[in-house]
Amino acid sequence: MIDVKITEELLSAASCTEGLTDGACGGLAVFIGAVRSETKGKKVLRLEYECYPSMALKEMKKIAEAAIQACGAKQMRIHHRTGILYPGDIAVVVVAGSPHREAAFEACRYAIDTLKKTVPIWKKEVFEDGEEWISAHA
Amino acid sequence: MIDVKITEELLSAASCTEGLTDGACGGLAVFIGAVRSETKGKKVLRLEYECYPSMALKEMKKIAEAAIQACGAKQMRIHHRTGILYPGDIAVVVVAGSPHREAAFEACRYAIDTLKKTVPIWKKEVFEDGEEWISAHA
Amino acid sequence: MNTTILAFGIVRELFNGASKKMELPEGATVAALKNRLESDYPEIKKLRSYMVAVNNEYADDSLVFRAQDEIAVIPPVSGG
Amino acid sequence: MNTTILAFGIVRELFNGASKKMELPEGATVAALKNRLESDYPEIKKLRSYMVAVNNEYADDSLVFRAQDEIAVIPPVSGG
Repeated sequence: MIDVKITEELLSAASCTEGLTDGACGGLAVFIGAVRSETKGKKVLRLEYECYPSMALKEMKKIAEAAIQACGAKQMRIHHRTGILYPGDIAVVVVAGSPHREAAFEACRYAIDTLKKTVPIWKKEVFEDGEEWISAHA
Repeated sequence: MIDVKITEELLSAASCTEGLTDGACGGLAVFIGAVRSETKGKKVLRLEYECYPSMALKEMKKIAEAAIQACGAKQMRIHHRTGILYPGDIAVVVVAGSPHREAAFEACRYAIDTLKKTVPIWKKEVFEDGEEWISAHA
Repeated sequence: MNTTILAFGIVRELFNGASKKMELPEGATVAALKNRLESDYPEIKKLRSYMVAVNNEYADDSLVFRAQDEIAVIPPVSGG
Repeated sequence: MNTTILAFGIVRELFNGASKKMELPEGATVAALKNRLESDYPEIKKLRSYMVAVNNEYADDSLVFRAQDEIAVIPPVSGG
Protein backbone atom coordinates (compact mmCIF):
# COMPACT_ATOMS: atom_id res chain seq x y z
CA MET A 1 0.00 0.00 0.00
CA ILE A 2 1.32 3.43 -1.02
CA ASP A 3 -0.28 6.64 0.20
CA VAL A 4 1.32 9.97 -0.73
CA LYS A 5 -0.29 13.33 -0.09
CA ILE A 6 0.53 17.02 -0.14
CA THR A 7 -1.90 19.17 1.78
CA GLU A 8 -2.37 22.66 3.18
CA GLU A 9 -4.40 21.14 6.04
CA LEU A 10 -3.03 20.35 9.50
CA LEU A 11 -1.18 17.05 9.82
CA SER A 12 -1.83 15.17 13.04
CA ALA A 13 -0.61 12.06 14.80
CA ALA A 14 -3.62 10.23 13.38
CA SER A 15 -1.70 9.97 10.08
CA CYS A 16 0.77 7.67 11.83
CA THR A 17 -1.65 4.79 12.10
CA GLU A 18 -4.90 5.53 10.23
CA GLY A 19 -5.67 2.58 8.00
CA LEU A 20 -2.30 0.99 8.75
CA THR A 21 -2.77 -1.03 11.96
CA ASP A 22 -4.91 -3.63 10.25
CA GLY A 23 -3.17 -6.67 11.68
CA ALA A 24 -1.00 -7.25 8.61
CA CYS A 25 2.04 -5.31 9.78
CA GLY A 26 3.43 -5.83 13.23
CA GLY A 27 5.69 -2.82 13.14
CA LEU A 28 5.29 0.74 11.96
CA ALA A 29 8.33 2.99 11.90
CA VAL A 30 7.35 6.63 11.73
CA PHE A 31 9.17 9.88 11.25
CA ILE A 32 7.40 13.09 12.24
CA GLY A 33 9.06 16.34 11.24
CA ALA A 34 7.85 19.37 13.14
CA VAL A 35 8.74 23.04 12.91
CA ARG A 36 11.42 24.04 15.40
CA SER A 37 11.09 27.26 17.35
CA GLU A 38 14.77 28.12 16.93
CA THR A 39 17.46 27.79 14.25
CA LYS A 40 21.04 28.45 15.30
CA GLY A 41 19.81 30.37 18.31
CA LYS A 42 17.45 32.57 16.28
CA LYS A 43 13.75 32.58 17.04
CA VAL A 44 11.67 31.24 14.13
CA LEU A 45 8.37 33.07 13.59
CA ARG A 46 7.04 30.79 10.86
CA LEU A 47 7.98 28.61 7.92
CA GLU A 48 6.59 29.09 4.44
CA TYR A 49 6.49 25.87 2.43
CA GLU A 50 5.84 25.70 -1.27
CA CYS A 51 6.03 22.82 -3.71
CA TYR A 52 5.79 21.79 -7.33
CA PRO A 53 2.76 19.60 -6.75
CA SER A 54 2.71 17.26 -9.76
CA MET A 55 6.46 16.57 -9.61
CA ALA A 56 6.57 16.37 -5.82
CA LEU A 57 3.86 13.71 -5.77
CA LYS A 58 5.66 11.79 -8.50
CA GLU A 59 8.95 11.87 -6.56
CA MET A 60 7.19 10.88 -3.33
CA LYS A 61 5.64 7.92 -5.10
CA LYS A 62 9.05 6.87 -6.46
CA ILE A 63 10.49 7.00 -2.94
CA ALA A 64 7.66 4.88 -1.56
CA GLU A 65 8.10 2.33 -4.34
CA ALA A 66 11.86 2.17 -3.83
CA ALA A 67 11.43 1.76 -0.06
CA ILE A 68 9.13 -1.20 -0.67
CA GLN A 69 11.47 -2.74 -3.24
CA ALA A 70 14.78 -2.11 -1.51
CA CYS A 71 13.85 -2.42 2.16
CA GLY A 72 10.98 -4.86 2.05
CA ALA A 73 8.39 -2.56 3.59
CA LYS A 74 4.77 -3.48 2.84
CA GLN A 75 3.07 -0.14 3.51
CA MET A 76 4.43 3.35 2.85
CA ARG A 77 2.79 6.65 3.68
CA ILE A 78 4.33 10.04 2.99
CA HIS A 79 2.25 13.10 3.89
CA HIS A 80 3.70 16.58 3.53
CA ARG A 81 2.11 19.86 4.48
CA THR A 82 2.66 23.11 2.61
CA GLY A 83 1.66 26.72 3.23
CA ILE A 84 2.42 28.67 6.39
CA LEU A 85 3.50 26.61 9.40
CA TYR A 86 4.29 27.71 12.94
CA PRO A 87 6.65 26.20 15.54
CA GLY A 88 5.32 22.85 16.71
CA ASP A 89 3.29 22.27 13.52
CA ILE A 90 3.88 18.95 11.79
CA ALA A 91 5.41 19.41 8.32
CA VAL A 92 5.91 15.79 7.33
CA VAL A 93 4.82 12.31 8.39
CA VAL A 94 6.55 9.25 6.94
CA VAL A 95 5.26 5.80 7.90
CA ALA A 96 6.75 2.46 6.90
CA GLY A 97 4.90 -0.72 7.82
CA SER A 98 6.37 -4.18 7.75
CA PRO A 99 5.98 -7.49 9.51
CA HIS A 100 9.60 -6.95 10.65
CA ARG A 101 10.76 -3.83 12.40
CA GLU A 102 14.21 -3.76 10.80
CA ALA A 103 12.62 -3.35 7.37
CA ALA A 104 10.23 -0.71 8.69
CA PHE A 105 13.03 1.36 10.22
CA GLU A 106 15.18 1.13 7.10
CA ALA A 107 12.33 2.06 4.79
CA CYS A 108 11.30 5.00 6.96
CA ARG A 109 14.84 6.30 7.21
CA TYR A 110 15.41 5.88 3.48
CA ALA A 111 12.19 7.70 2.67
CA ILE A 112 12.78 10.80 4.82
CA ASP A 113 16.46 11.02 3.80
CA THR A 114 15.56 10.80 0.11
CA LEU A 115 12.57 13.13 0.40
CA LYS A 116 14.88 15.84 1.70
CA LYS A 117 17.16 15.37 -1.32
CA THR A 118 14.82 14.88 -4.27
CA VAL A 119 11.26 16.07 -3.64
CA PRO A 120 10.60 19.57 -5.01
CA ILE A 121 9.41 21.22 -1.82
CA TRP A 122 10.98 24.39 -0.47
CA LYS A 123 10.81 26.19 2.83
CA LYS A 124 11.62 29.73 3.80
CA GLU A 125 12.37 30.44 7.44
CA VAL A 126 11.03 33.74 8.68
CA PHE A 127 12.82 35.35 11.63
CA GLU A 128 12.14 38.57 13.50
CA ASP A 129 14.81 40.34 11.46
CA GLY A 130 14.74 38.61 8.08
CA GLU A 131 14.05 35.47 6.11
CA GLU A 132 15.96 32.71 4.37
CA TRP A 133 15.26 29.99 1.82
CA ILE A 134 16.68 26.90 3.51
CA SER A 135 19.58 25.21 1.68
CA ALA A 136 19.43 27.68 -1.22
CA HIS A 137 22.99 28.90 -0.78
CA ALA A 138 26.17 27.02 0.11
CA MET B 1 11.95 14.47 29.07
CA ILE B 2 11.26 10.85 29.93
CA ASP B 3 7.76 9.40 29.93
CA VAL B 4 7.29 5.69 30.58
CA LYS B 5 3.92 4.06 31.14
CA ILE B 6 2.32 0.64 31.37
CA THR B 7 -1.41 0.63 30.91
CA GLU B 8 -4.37 -1.65 30.33
CA GLU B 9 -6.06 1.15 28.36
CA LEU B 10 -6.02 1.45 24.55
CA LEU B 11 -2.91 3.03 23.06
CA SER B 12 -3.56 5.36 20.15
CA ALA B 13 -1.57 7.36 17.63
CA ALA B 14 -2.01 10.40 19.87
CA SER B 15 0.80 9.01 22.04
CA CYS B 16 3.19 9.62 19.14
CA THR B 17 3.10 13.38 19.47
CA GLU B 18 1.14 14.45 22.57
CA GLY B 19 3.27 16.94 24.47
CA LEU B 20 6.25 16.31 22.21
CA THR B 21 5.81 18.66 19.23
CA ASP B 22 6.54 21.76 21.29
CA GLY B 23 8.96 23.35 18.86
CA ALA B 24 12.06 22.08 20.68
CA CYS B 25 12.57 18.90 18.66
CA GLY B 26 12.45 18.98 14.89
CA GLY B 27 12.29 15.25 14.50
CA LEU B 28 10.39 12.47 16.21
CA ALA B 29 11.21 8.88 15.36
CA VAL B 30 8.45 6.53 16.41
CA PHE B 31 7.98 2.81 16.58
CA ILE B 32 4.46 1.44 16.85
CA GLY B 33 4.09 -2.25 17.54
CA ALA B 34 0.69 -3.70 16.73
CA VAL B 35 -0.76 -7.17 17.11
CA ARG B 36 -0.48 -9.19 13.92
CA SER B 37 -3.39 -11.27 12.73
CA GLU B 38 -1.16 -14.18 11.75
CA THR B 39 1.99 -15.88 13.05
CA LYS B 40 3.68 -18.37 10.75
CA GLY B 41 0.47 -18.72 8.78
CA LYS B 42 -1.65 -19.39 11.87
CA LYS B 43 -4.56 -17.11 12.70
CA VAL B 44 -4.04 -15.23 15.98
CA LEU B 45 -7.19 -14.81 18.06
CA ARG B 46 -5.68 -12.61 20.75
CA LEU B 47 -2.54 -11.83 22.69
CA GLU B 48 -2.39 -11.89 26.48
CA TYR B 49 0.24 -9.55 27.89
CA GLU B 50 1.38 -9.57 31.47
CA CYS B 51 4.18 -7.73 33.20
CA TYR B 52 6.09 -7.28 36.43
CA PRO B 53 5.03 -3.66 36.81
CA SER B 54 7.59 -2.20 39.22
CA MET B 55 10.55 -3.83 37.49
CA ALA B 56 9.22 -3.22 33.98
CA LEU B 57 8.88 0.51 34.64
CA LYS B 58 12.36 0.59 36.13
CA GLU B 59 13.83 -1.15 33.07
CA MET B 60 11.89 1.13 30.70
CA LYS B 61 13.27 4.17 32.51
CA LYS B 62 16.80 2.79 32.21
CA ILE B 63 16.32 2.33 28.48
CA ALA B 64 15.04 5.88 28.06
CA GLU B 65 17.97 7.26 30.04
CA ALA B 66 20.49 5.23 28.04
CA ALA B 67 18.92 6.35 24.74
CA ILE B 68 19.30 9.97 25.80
CA GLN B 69 22.88 9.45 26.97
CA ALA B 70 24.13 7.25 24.16
CA CYS B 71 22.19 8.56 21.16
CA GLY B 72 21.67 12.18 22.09
CA ALA B 73 17.88 12.10 22.05
CA LYS B 74 16.20 14.85 24.07
CA GLN B 75 12.77 13.29 24.62
CA MET B 76 11.91 9.63 25.16
CA ARG B 77 8.48 8.09 25.54
CA ILE B 78 7.83 4.38 26.03
CA HIS B 79 4.21 3.30 26.48
CA HIS B 80 3.32 -0.38 26.71
CA ARG B 81 -0.10 -1.90 26.94
CA THR B 82 -0.89 -5.09 28.88
CA GLY B 83 -3.96 -7.28 29.23
CA ILE B 84 -5.84 -8.81 26.33
CA LEU B 85 -5.10 -7.40 22.88
CA TYR B 86 -6.64 -8.25 19.52
CA PRO B 87 -5.15 -8.07 16.01
CA GLY B 88 -4.57 -4.46 15.02
CA ASP B 89 -4.36 -3.24 18.64
CA ILE B 90 -1.29 -1.20 19.49
CA ALA B 91 0.91 -2.94 22.08
CA VAL B 92 3.79 -0.51 22.27
CA VAL B 93 4.66 3.04 21.26
CA VAL B 94 8.26 4.26 21.44
CA VAL B 95 9.00 7.89 20.61
CA ALA B 96 12.42 9.54 20.44
CA GLY B 97 12.64 13.27 19.90
CA SER B 98 15.74 15.15 18.91
CA PRO B 99 16.71 18.26 16.99
CA HIS B 100 18.47 15.86 14.59
CA ARG B 101 16.72 12.95 12.96
CA GLU B 102 19.76 10.62 13.02
CA ALA B 103 19.78 10.77 16.82
CA ALA B 104 16.02 10.26 16.95
CA PHE B 105 16.13 7.16 14.74
CA GLU B 106 19.04 5.65 16.66
CA ALA B 107 17.41 6.27 20.02
CA CYS B 108 14.08 4.83 18.90
CA ARG B 109 15.69 1.75 17.42
CA TYR B 110 17.84 1.22 20.50
CA ALA B 111 14.83 1.55 22.79
CA ILE B 112 12.56 -0.95 21.06
CA ASP B 113 15.40 -3.44 20.52
CA THR B 114 16.40 -3.25 24.19
CA LEU B 115 12.83 -3.31 25.46
CA LYS B 116 12.31 -6.64 23.74
CA LYS B 117 15.40 -8.03 25.50
CA THR B 118 15.24 -6.68 29.03
CA VAL B 119 11.80 -5.44 30.07
CA PRO B 120 9.83 -8.04 32.08
CA ILE B 121 6.74 -8.18 29.89
CA TRP B 122 5.41 -11.45 28.50
CA LYS B 123 2.90 -12.30 25.82
CA LYS B 124 0.97 -15.45 25.12
CA GLU B 125 -0.36 -15.96 21.62
CA VAL B 126 -3.76 -17.62 21.50
CA PHE B 127 -4.65 -19.53 18.35
CA GLU B 128 -7.78 -21.42 17.40
CA ASP B 129 -6.12 -24.68 18.41
CA GLY B 130 -3.80 -23.76 21.24
CA GLU B 131 -1.64 -21.14 22.86
CA GLU B 132 2.03 -20.32 23.28
CA TRP B 133 4.18 -18.09 25.49
CA ILE B 134 6.31 -16.25 22.94
CA SER B 135 10.07 -16.89 23.18
CA ALA B 136 9.70 -19.14 26.20
CA HIS B 137 11.27 -22.17 24.53
CA ALA B 138 14.22 -22.41 22.17
CA MET C 1 14.60 -17.76 55.67
CA ASN C 2 11.00 -17.51 54.57
CA THR C 3 10.68 -16.08 51.10
CA THR C 4 7.94 -15.44 48.60
CA ILE C 5 8.97 -16.07 45.01
CA LEU C 6 7.04 -14.04 42.45
CA ALA C 7 6.32 -15.70 39.13
CA PHE C 8 5.20 -14.40 35.74
CA GLY C 9 4.20 -15.74 32.36
CA ILE C 10 4.97 -19.40 31.81
CA VAL C 11 6.54 -19.74 35.27
CA ARG C 12 3.35 -18.42 36.85
CA GLU C 13 1.54 -21.22 35.06
CA LEU C 14 4.12 -23.79 36.24
CA PHE C 15 3.75 -22.49 39.81
CA ASN C 16 0.00 -22.56 39.36
CA GLY C 17 -0.04 -19.12 40.95
CA ALA C 18 1.54 -15.69 40.90
CA SER C 19 3.77 -16.47 43.86
CA LYS C 20 5.13 -19.34 45.94
CA LYS C 21 6.26 -19.41 49.57
CA MET C 22 9.64 -21.06 49.86
CA GLU C 23 11.93 -21.76 52.82
CA LEU C 24 15.58 -21.08 51.88
CA PRO C 25 18.65 -21.66 54.10
CA GLU C 26 20.30 -18.51 55.50
CA GLY C 27 22.98 -17.33 53.07
CA ALA C 28 21.31 -18.97 50.09
CA THR C 29 22.38 -17.63 46.69
CA VAL C 30 20.51 -17.11 43.45
CA ALA C 31 22.24 -20.24 42.15
CA ALA C 32 20.84 -22.25 45.07
CA LEU C 33 17.34 -20.96 44.36
CA LYS C 34 17.71 -21.95 40.71
CA ASN C 35 18.73 -25.47 41.70
CA ARG C 36 15.76 -25.70 43.99
CA LEU C 37 13.37 -24.41 41.31
CA GLU C 38 14.72 -26.81 38.71
CA SER C 39 14.31 -29.72 41.09
CA ASP C 40 10.77 -28.70 42.18
CA TYR C 41 9.67 -27.69 38.67
CA PRO C 42 11.72 -29.62 36.09
CA GLU C 43 9.81 -27.89 33.28
CA ILE C 44 11.84 -24.78 34.08
CA LYS C 45 14.90 -26.46 32.58
CA LYS C 46 13.14 -26.58 29.23
CA LEU C 47 12.93 -22.78 28.99
CA ARG C 48 15.21 -21.03 26.54
CA SER C 49 16.66 -19.31 29.62
CA TYR C 50 15.42 -17.62 32.77
CA MET C 51 16.66 -15.06 35.25
CA VAL C 52 16.10 -14.25 38.89
CA ALA C 53 15.37 -10.64 39.80
CA VAL C 54 16.03 -9.30 43.28
CA ASN C 55 14.46 -6.00 44.28
CA ASN C 56 13.52 -5.28 40.68
CA GLU C 57 17.02 -5.86 39.28
CA TYR C 58 18.40 -8.84 37.37
CA ALA C 59 20.65 -10.72 39.80
CA ASP C 60 23.85 -12.72 39.31
CA ASP C 61 23.98 -16.35 40.39
CA SER C 62 26.36 -15.43 43.22
CA LEU C 63 24.07 -12.92 44.90
CA VAL C 64 23.17 -13.84 48.51
CA PHE C 65 19.56 -13.24 49.51
CA ARG C 66 18.76 -10.98 52.45
CA ALA C 67 15.58 -10.79 54.50
CA GLN C 68 12.91 -8.60 52.86
CA ASP C 69 14.34 -9.11 49.36
CA GLU C 70 11.68 -9.10 46.66
CA ILE C 71 12.50 -12.15 44.57
CA ALA C 72 11.05 -12.96 41.16
CA VAL C 73 11.59 -15.60 38.51
CA ILE C 74 11.83 -14.02 35.04
CA PRO C 75 11.25 -16.36 32.09
CA PRO C 76 12.31 -15.13 28.61
CA VAL C 77 10.67 -11.75 28.08
CA SER C 78 8.59 -11.02 24.99
CA GLY C 79 7.38 -7.45 25.25
CA GLY C 80 6.77 -5.20 22.27
CA MET D 1 10.13 27.84 -29.67
CA ASN D 2 7.93 29.61 -27.14
CA THR D 3 8.26 28.15 -23.67
CA THR D 4 6.98 28.90 -20.21
CA ILE D 5 9.53 28.27 -17.48
CA LEU D 6 8.02 27.46 -14.10
CA ALA D 7 9.83 28.74 -11.05
CA PHE D 8 9.65 27.90 -7.36
CA GLY D 9 11.11 29.09 -4.10
CA ILE D 10 14.03 31.45 -4.41
CA VAL D 11 13.92 31.28 -8.23
CA ARG D 12 10.28 32.34 -8.18
CA GLU D 13 11.40 35.38 -6.23
CA LEU D 14 14.25 36.06 -8.71
CA PHE D 15 11.77 35.77 -11.60
CA ASN D 16 9.39 37.96 -9.66
CA GLY D 17 6.69 35.48 -10.63
CA ALA D 18 5.77 31.79 -10.70
CA SER D 19 6.60 31.50 -14.44
CA LYS D 20 8.39 33.31 -17.24
CA LYS D 21 7.75 33.20 -20.98
CA MET D 22 10.97 32.55 -22.86
CA GLU D 23 11.78 32.16 -26.56
CA LEU D 24 14.30 29.35 -27.07
CA PRO D 25 15.89 28.29 -30.39
CA GLU D 26 14.63 25.01 -31.87
CA GLY D 27 16.78 22.14 -30.61
CA ALA D 28 17.78 24.02 -27.47
CA THR D 29 19.13 21.85 -24.65
CA VAL D 30 18.81 22.08 -20.89
CA ALA D 31 22.41 23.36 -20.84
CA ALA D 32 21.44 26.20 -23.21
CA LEU D 33 18.53 27.14 -20.97
CA LYS D 34 20.83 27.20 -17.97
CA ASN D 35 23.24 29.54 -19.76
CA ARG D 36 20.37 31.80 -20.67
CA LEU D 37 19.02 31.80 -17.10
CA GLU D 38 22.42 32.55 -15.62
CA SER D 39 22.90 35.44 -18.03
CA ASP D 40 19.40 36.89 -17.46
CA TYR D 41 19.44 36.22 -13.67
CA PRO D 42 23.06 36.21 -12.46
CA GLU D 43 21.86 35.56 -8.88
CA ILE D 44 21.09 32.00 -9.98
CA LYS D 45 24.84 31.31 -10.11
CA LYS D 46 25.03 31.98 -6.37
CA LEU D 47 22.73 29.06 -5.56
CA ARG D 48 24.28 25.97 -4.02
CA SER D 49 23.03 24.18 -7.15
CA TYR D 50 19.89 24.01 -9.25
CA MET D 51 18.25 21.58 -11.63
CA VAL D 52 15.91 21.76 -14.58
CA ALA D 53 12.91 19.45 -14.61
CA VAL D 54 11.16 18.48 -17.82
CA ASN D 55 7.71 16.93 -17.61
CA ASN D 56 8.09 16.39 -13.88
CA GLU D 57 11.44 14.61 -14.13
CA TYR D 58 14.93 15.89 -13.38
CA ALA D 59 16.64 16.40 -16.76
CA ASP D 60 20.25 16.03 -17.87
CA ASP D 61 22.05 19.01 -19.43
CA SER D 62 22.03 17.26 -22.82
CA LEU D 63 18.25 16.85 -23.06
CA VAL D 64 16.71 18.62 -26.08
CA PHE D 65 13.42 20.41 -25.42
CA ARG D 66 10.35 19.49 -27.43
CA ALA D 67 7.19 21.52 -27.98
CA GLN D 68 4.71 21.13 -25.11
CA ASP D 69 7.39 20.20 -22.60
CA GLU D 70 6.63 21.37 -19.08
CA ILE D 71 9.86 23.02 -17.98
CA ALA D 72 10.70 24.03 -14.40
CA VAL D 73 13.71 25.46 -12.60
CA ILE D 74 14.34 23.58 -9.36
CA PRO D 75 16.51 25.36 -6.76
CA PRO D 76 17.92 23.28 -3.88
CA VAL D 77 15.00 21.48 -2.26
CA SER D 78 14.36 21.69 1.48
CA GLY D 79 11.30 19.60 2.23
CA GLY D 80 10.77 17.75 5.46
